[in-house]
Amino acid sequence: MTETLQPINETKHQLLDELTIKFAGDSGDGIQLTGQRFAELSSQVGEVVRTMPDFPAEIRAPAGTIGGVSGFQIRTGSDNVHTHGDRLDVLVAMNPASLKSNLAKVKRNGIILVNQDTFSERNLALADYQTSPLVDESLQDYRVFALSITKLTRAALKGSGLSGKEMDRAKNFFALGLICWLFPKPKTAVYQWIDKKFATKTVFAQANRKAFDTGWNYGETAELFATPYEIKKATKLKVDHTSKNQFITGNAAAASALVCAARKAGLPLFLGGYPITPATEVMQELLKIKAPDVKVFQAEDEIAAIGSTVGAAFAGALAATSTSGPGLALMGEFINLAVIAELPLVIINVQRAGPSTGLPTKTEQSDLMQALWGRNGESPLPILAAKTPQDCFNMTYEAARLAIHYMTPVIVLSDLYLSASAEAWHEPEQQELAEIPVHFATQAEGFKPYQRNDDTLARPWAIPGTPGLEHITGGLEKQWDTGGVSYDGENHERMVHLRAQKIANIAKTLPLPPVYGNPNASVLLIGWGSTFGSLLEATEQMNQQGDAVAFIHLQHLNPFPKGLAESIRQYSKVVVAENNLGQLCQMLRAQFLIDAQLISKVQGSPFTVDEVILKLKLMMEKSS
Amino acid sequence: MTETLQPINETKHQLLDELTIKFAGDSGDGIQLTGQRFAELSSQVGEVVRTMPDFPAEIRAPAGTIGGVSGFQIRTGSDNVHTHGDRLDVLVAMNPASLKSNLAKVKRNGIILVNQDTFSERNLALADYQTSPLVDESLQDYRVFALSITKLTRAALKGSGLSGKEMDRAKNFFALGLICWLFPKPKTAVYQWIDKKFATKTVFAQANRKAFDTGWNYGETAELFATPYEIKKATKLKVDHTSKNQFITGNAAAASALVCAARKAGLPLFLGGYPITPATEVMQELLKIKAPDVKVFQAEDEIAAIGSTVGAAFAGALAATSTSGPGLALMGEFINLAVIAELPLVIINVQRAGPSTGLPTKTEQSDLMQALWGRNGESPLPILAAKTPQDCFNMTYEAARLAIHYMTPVIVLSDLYLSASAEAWHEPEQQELAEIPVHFATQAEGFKPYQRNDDTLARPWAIPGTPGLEHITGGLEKQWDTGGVSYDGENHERMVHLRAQKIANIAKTLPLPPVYGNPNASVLLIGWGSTFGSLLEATEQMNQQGDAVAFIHLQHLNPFPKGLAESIRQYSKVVVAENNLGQLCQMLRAQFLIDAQLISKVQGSPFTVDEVILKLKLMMEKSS
Amino acid sequence: MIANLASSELTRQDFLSNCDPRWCPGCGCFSILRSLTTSFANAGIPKERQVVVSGIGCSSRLPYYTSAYGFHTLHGRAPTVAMGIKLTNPELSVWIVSGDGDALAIGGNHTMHFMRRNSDLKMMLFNNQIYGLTKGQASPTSPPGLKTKSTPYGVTDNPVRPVSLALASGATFVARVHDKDNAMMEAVMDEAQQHKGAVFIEILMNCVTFHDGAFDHVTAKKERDSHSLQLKHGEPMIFGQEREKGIIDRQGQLQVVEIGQSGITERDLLVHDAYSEDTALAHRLALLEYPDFPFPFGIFRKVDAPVYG
Amino acid sequence: MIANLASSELTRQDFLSNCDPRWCPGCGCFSILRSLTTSFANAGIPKERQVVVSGIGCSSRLPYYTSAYGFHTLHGRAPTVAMGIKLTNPELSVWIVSGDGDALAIGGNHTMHFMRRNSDLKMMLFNNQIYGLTKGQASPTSPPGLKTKSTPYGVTDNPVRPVSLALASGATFVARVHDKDNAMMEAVMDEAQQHKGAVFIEILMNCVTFHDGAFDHVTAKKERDSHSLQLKHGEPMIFGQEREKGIIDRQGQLQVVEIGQSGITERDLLVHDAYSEDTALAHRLALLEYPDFPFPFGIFRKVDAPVYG
Ligand SMILES: Cc1ncc(C[n+]2csc(CCOP(=O)(O)OP(=O)(O)O)c2C)c(N)n1
Ligand SMILES: Cc1ncc(C[n+]2csc(CCOP(=O)(O)OP(=O)(O)O)c2C)c(N)n1
Ligand code: SF4
Ligand code: SF4
Ligand SMILES: [Mg+2]
Ligand SMILES: [Mg+2]
Repeated sequence: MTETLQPINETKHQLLDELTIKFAGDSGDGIQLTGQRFAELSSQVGEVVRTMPDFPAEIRAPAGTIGGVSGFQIRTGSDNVHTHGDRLDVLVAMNPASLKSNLAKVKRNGIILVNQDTFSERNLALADYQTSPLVDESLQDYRVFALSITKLTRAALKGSGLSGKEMDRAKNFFALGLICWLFPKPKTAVYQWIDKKFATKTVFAQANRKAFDTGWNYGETAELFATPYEIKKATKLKVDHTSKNQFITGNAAAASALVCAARKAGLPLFLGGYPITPATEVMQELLKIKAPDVKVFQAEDEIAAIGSTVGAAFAGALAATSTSGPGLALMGEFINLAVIAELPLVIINVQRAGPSTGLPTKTEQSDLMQALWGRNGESPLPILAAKTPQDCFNMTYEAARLAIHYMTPVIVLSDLYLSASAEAWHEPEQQELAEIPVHFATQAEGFKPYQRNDDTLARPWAIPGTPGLEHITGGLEKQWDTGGVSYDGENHERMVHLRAQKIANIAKTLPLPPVYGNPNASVLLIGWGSTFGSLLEATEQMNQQGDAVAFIHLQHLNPFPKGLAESIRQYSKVVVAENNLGQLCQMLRAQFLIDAQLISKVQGSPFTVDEVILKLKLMMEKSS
Repeated sequence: MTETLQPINETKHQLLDELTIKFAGDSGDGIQLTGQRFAELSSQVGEVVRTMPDFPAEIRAPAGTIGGVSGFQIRTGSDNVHTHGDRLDVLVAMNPASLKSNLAKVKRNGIILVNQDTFSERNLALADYQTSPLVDESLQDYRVFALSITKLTRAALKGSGLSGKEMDRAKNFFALGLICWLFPKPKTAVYQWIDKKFATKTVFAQANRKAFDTGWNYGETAELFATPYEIKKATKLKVDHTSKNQFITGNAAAASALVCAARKAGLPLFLGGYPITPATEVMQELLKIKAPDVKVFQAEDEIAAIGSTVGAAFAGALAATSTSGPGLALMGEFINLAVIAELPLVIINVQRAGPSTGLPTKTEQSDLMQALWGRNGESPLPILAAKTPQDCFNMTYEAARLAIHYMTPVIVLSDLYLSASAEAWHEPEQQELAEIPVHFATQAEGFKPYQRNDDTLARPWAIPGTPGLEHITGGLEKQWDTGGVSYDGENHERMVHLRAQKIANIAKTLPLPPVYGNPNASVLLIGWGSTFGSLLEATEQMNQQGDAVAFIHLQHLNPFPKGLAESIRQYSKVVVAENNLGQLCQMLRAQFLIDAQLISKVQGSPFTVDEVILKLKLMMEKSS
Repeated sequence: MIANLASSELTRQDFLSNCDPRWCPGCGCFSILRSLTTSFANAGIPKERQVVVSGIGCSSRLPYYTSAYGFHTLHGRAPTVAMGIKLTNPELSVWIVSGDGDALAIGGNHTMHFMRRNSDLKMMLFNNQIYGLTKGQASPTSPPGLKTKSTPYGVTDNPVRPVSLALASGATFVARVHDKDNAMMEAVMDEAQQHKGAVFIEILMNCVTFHDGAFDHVTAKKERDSHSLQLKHGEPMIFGQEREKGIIDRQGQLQVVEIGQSGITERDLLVHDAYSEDTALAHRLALLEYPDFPFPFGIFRKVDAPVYG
Repeated sequence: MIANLASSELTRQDFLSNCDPRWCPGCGCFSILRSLTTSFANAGIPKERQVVVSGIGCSSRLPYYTSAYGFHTLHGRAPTVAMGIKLTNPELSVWIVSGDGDALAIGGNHTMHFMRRNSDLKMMLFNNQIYGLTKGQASPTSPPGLKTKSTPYGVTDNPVRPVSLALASGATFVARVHDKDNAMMEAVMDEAQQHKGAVFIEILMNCVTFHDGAFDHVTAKKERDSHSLQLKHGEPMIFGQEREKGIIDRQGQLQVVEIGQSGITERDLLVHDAYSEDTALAHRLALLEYPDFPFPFGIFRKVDAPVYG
């Protein structure tokens, strides 16, 4: 496929720094497919791309209603693209409801393409429009192009042998064609993809090609737009033109990391899970794999899910579970068992808005303290947080490595935003990955289940099936080297400190996070998790605008990397931005006694770049 | 009974400031009964008394072994008695194992009374003694009195018609008699109690009276001790001589508070529970009550326990549950439901040593952070901690009041130490108790389930059965005044802040904790929970020894009382003492940016006074 | 069936809230909501004394669409909350709405225990054999072989039989109905309204989106008579388009027979006894499945027994 | 019975750890430990492939006293951990040790689901009808009327019948034994060692401290023959001091008869069929209780079926 991906005749194109476009329509309109395809094409020609789908609410709403709108947003451009974009340059609205629900995001003077054939009275009513926005003045701040997409597509497909309904299903290809003309993408790549996708149904393949061409030609001939727009390509990023390049969501990346880590470590992978939004796809991605070294167990609940995971760890698997906040709450007791039994576990928590059931389809970063403290007794464990969809791979992989290296459960925090947004990526080759050495104990002579590695303080991993190492583990306090039950008070204190020390020691192996923006600024912005893109862009913009700001983004939340306090203390003002009421902020204050201030947003959606800039400026003014 | 409790002829007695005595023996030896009786007698004559039982490990060990030892420690004296004592003045050891396991606690030169008849070879072997401590030199640092208690008792009861085994059961009364002579207590009170206790078995009553007298007379005539010791009485404390005066453990006090609060509020009481050490007695105390307004439900697990509690709160009961750390871990998801549904709940968490199953029969203070953070999302609730057994009453009562006043779940932290230790107390009369006004909503007109009280921010309590107020509640985010489900991001943020504000506002209604010791000291010691007694005594001793120390003890851990930061900032050095790795210390640092330092002990047992003094002095030296 | 004449003027509409149901168009939940509110109107219990407690799932959204008191609790935990409500105020009529995942996966234990205690609670289990709300994973009732998002190669577990479980647990009112037959649903719900003790009603419910047509072979109008058996206390077990077939007990084995063939008459047929203390027959009926047997609907068991609390 | 001759030299002692059991003197757990280790020796499976997973309770201390691999997990959760162990390494023989509170109160759901899946795990439920470790509260199997610390006025719940639950859940090997009969325990455990699929063995166990003598009426040597029934596959159901009584099925009802009276001969008696696919008979046997019937012990059901995982 690669050779065909040459940019086409560019001479008469206008150059755009970046583009944020959203396809929107009814759930049945093929919006996700169209959007994903456009994203992949953009990536293949060398642009940096981030995407974000917008699913209808969990329970299906009737067709044509606002509740039933499906959307797919793409931001594409050069190296400074780090989010899926706050405002839209272009909205493609396939019906009135999708126009209504997305209009507020369109930039002033932005382009709105609508399929006017769907603006029937019934559809307008379903979308709660009193009058058609195409005839009243509500859209006067935008560049609106009302096209008869349905009719044009039907006309083009006349004689194809398809029914009217079937023809209508091709109309998203018309839209894709038009957009691919406007923001030029290689036609042949689209053809090849259509042919592959509809290989068994050639009539559809033909029809979709035809609809695509019709859209493209319409762009060329209808003269709605003066010329196509060329988008700036990545300069620093290396773009992978092979077929391994794929768009990956945070959840798929986490699943992939588990498989890679298990194979690198030479262990079977075990995931015990229970469906919960927005974590379910981690389990589902693994369920698709039919391989003897990947076992996935859909348990009867979260307690059984993590219970089986603990059992699998004892038996020698790379053992993992994935859940979201309410599930993590149920898992606390078992995570604690893994803490005291010192078993390696990877717990992927994809956060959503709480408390309680809260807003299960909205994003939030409010499980950090639960991850740190949500268990009885002193129960330390490492916590990592992913910052981008592909970082879900890195952090999950790192979690697996730490878990095994230190014989400890590790929590990886992702969130709904990362779970669903996607970026181009390819799975690393085994040899590119960090080593995960596994040393199962085998020597019966002198074996003690709790005798520790001097360096890591890890205890040996002695798995059932190994002759001579038979031993009992469990939740009662352990004698410090034999691992037998001990009710001795001093031994308990020793163990409490030992467990704490084992985790604290990890700090010295962790790299300090890079400083973005202006390292000599007096203001330091700190973030963690999925806010990375917005915070980075805000930092860059502020520095461009002359407001010196430094920015660091933490991936290791417990323990913090050694030396972090010193780095932070170089700045006279420290501001922590998070989608909660200040959980990381509290941790930094408690550990470093730094008067860190908070920028908070708890609206179920990530920060926009503008919000960050606004709030940061306000704070900087206040203090100066 | 009261009129008989006059101190007897005191002229020739030596005066003691205080006495710490422990009765110890095999589980079957009636130790608990004897100890409790001595404590009650001490209290009735006007001494301040604290007691602590020592049960054998959970599963019964064979008779005669160390594992099977039962003990009961009593400290009695004047106003400065705040703990059950760190070291023993007197040990009464009814068998070798009980001597062995308690010897380390006896003061140099302390009195050891042993029943030498039990020092058979078999019993010595069971207690892991190679040679008898009565003949070797291992007890040379103590004043040892080896008596033939079994034989003397049998001799006295000859002809009583009792079997040998039955006679042996009276030997603890011999010990009690001897001790009641040595530390004089009114005989008649003992007689009356014996007669009442064995009312249906007069032979036993007679035998026990006889054994008691024999012990008493033995003291008088055997001239082991020169004279009896008189113990200093309370001066500040008012001693209640009525029969309402009883010894109460923390768990019984908590149970009593629930009943009192419910009755004061005019509500039925509901407790949903599940047995778990050391919280089970809270439920069991309530189960004994057979009254239509007290409903106790032993559920199938902790999740069902708290689920039923949430249901009961919805239906209009004073709803409570009691558990320990692992149970609290299981309850997090449901507590969160009560947070978002804004229902009043009292959650009594009797802490034990963790993590995981840990040391289920040892005390610890390591669930504070779990109480604060152990739930997904931003989930604020008030946390109180009891400092003495009877303070378990106060804090539980206060929790009920706050829960109803603010429509919120409240967590009360107690611990194993408080659960089992006891002090003299009487249940307050209804009129002495703080009001708990309940205003169920009844007005259908304009009713909105989430419309708030301006002052408390509490929502109305509208219970099923009330016509016209039908509404649905649940775990999804609520529209801020209708209480309907709302997916709106800004409403969510508003609600997250509102819930936080509601709890934070409580701070302004809370009194500042009193300052003990020297308020002008530069060092401030801070504690919470069951360490109160040791910390207070350490403070007093240090000040007496010329080391100026101030001390405050927090009962309100979330929110902290308003003005606490300012009070604390007056001291140049702040030291927090807790039985964990510094959970309160972290909270104070995070909230107040104060460089609070930690004195920690995590050995399953409370601080001794000496330990506190030693560690505090070390810290003071370091910093000066 | 009307217990309280004073409030009998309430209509079905009175029991509906003004909240628009957000189920997929065509979802079986609509029909169940209809029957439940009808039965509420029939029962004549005032609105403020009906409480509908649910877990989490598509089905568990139901309380929002009624105008009674309601509590949308946690996944799997509705029986526990219902328990606390009922024990606090025994005057209330407390319904539990739950799904097959909610009541049998995460909530299996609570379901079992409320029935064991014969608590005075009424559970309706909306069985669509799938996790609807989380978009189509296998549930404990998903049939072997079913391909779902979590079983891309087909279900391999043995499904739970909800009615068997209810019987083994000790529920005193056990029934099965389906969303395509409002009359039957209402008749059973009406009887349940009056029952004191643990009620368990399995309601087969079609999920149009993730497992459409799962029950058509026994619920569709044209199959219903020949593929299912309507249990009626005291009546012989007859089924078939022409009521030409029946069930007999031959040496401890249940068998399908043609009436009139081999000398079989109606009098040879098993007579349904829902009121029997002995659950043996009910247990055997609960094991009958199409195509070997007609699939039984109706009330399997209804007995009086001391109620918890 | 010996599967692996190579390691058949292991004795019972080899399967005991050097940790002294900390049960009350006279506790039924001792006898069960004895039989289990005997059966381990009989099975000839090497020590390193036996894994004993327990919950929390007196009974759940058992793993410490064996010399196999063991995991003393959380209250009620042993089946979940066992599941992860077995799925990770199917070569292991995984036993679950649990109590009546552990397996049926807090752990009821996991117990049910591992059996439903026919997971290749072997659960021994030590049923002493009480919470031992927490010092004597009522459990889901405590008999009505029993006064315990948590039921000072007597139990009012209906007890769970463990064998009925196991059958309803789909366990493929279901048995009941008691701590007073080591030979029977060992015979059943030996068969369980060889079974592939979900094994459920209810073991009546005497708690001397909190509920002493609970089972004497059916387990004591002198009562045993006349008050209990030993189920043996393929054999008629005979019991009595003189083997003079038996069980017959009279029109779907089980009845006790005297052999030789009213013309009843051994041939009229019900013959036990543990291998039947149909669980109807097993279900009925599980309902039999003393004094109306002899209390059945032995293997109720043992069938082959596809195993989970
Ligand atoms: C603790 C917890 N775990 C998981 C979920 C996610 N979840 C919500 S509903 C559901 C299952 C729904 O299936 P079912 O109970 O059959 O109801 P249906 O939607 O089919 O009516 C799950 C797994 C949750 N809300 N809470
Ligand atoms: C989460 C949790 N809840 C409660 C407990 C306390 N607990 C320990 S064992 C037990 C019940 C024991 O009864 P059973 O399972 O019958 O075992 P037995 O001791 O009788 O053998 C309870 C309630 C616990 N350890 N963990
Ligand atoms: S997903 Fe299924 S169960 Fe849920 S609303 Fe849609 S049709 Fe109904
Ligand atoms: S309490 Fe009962 S079950 Fe526990 S060890 Fe003692 S006798 Fe055995
Ligand atoms: Mg379902
Ligand atoms: Mg038990």
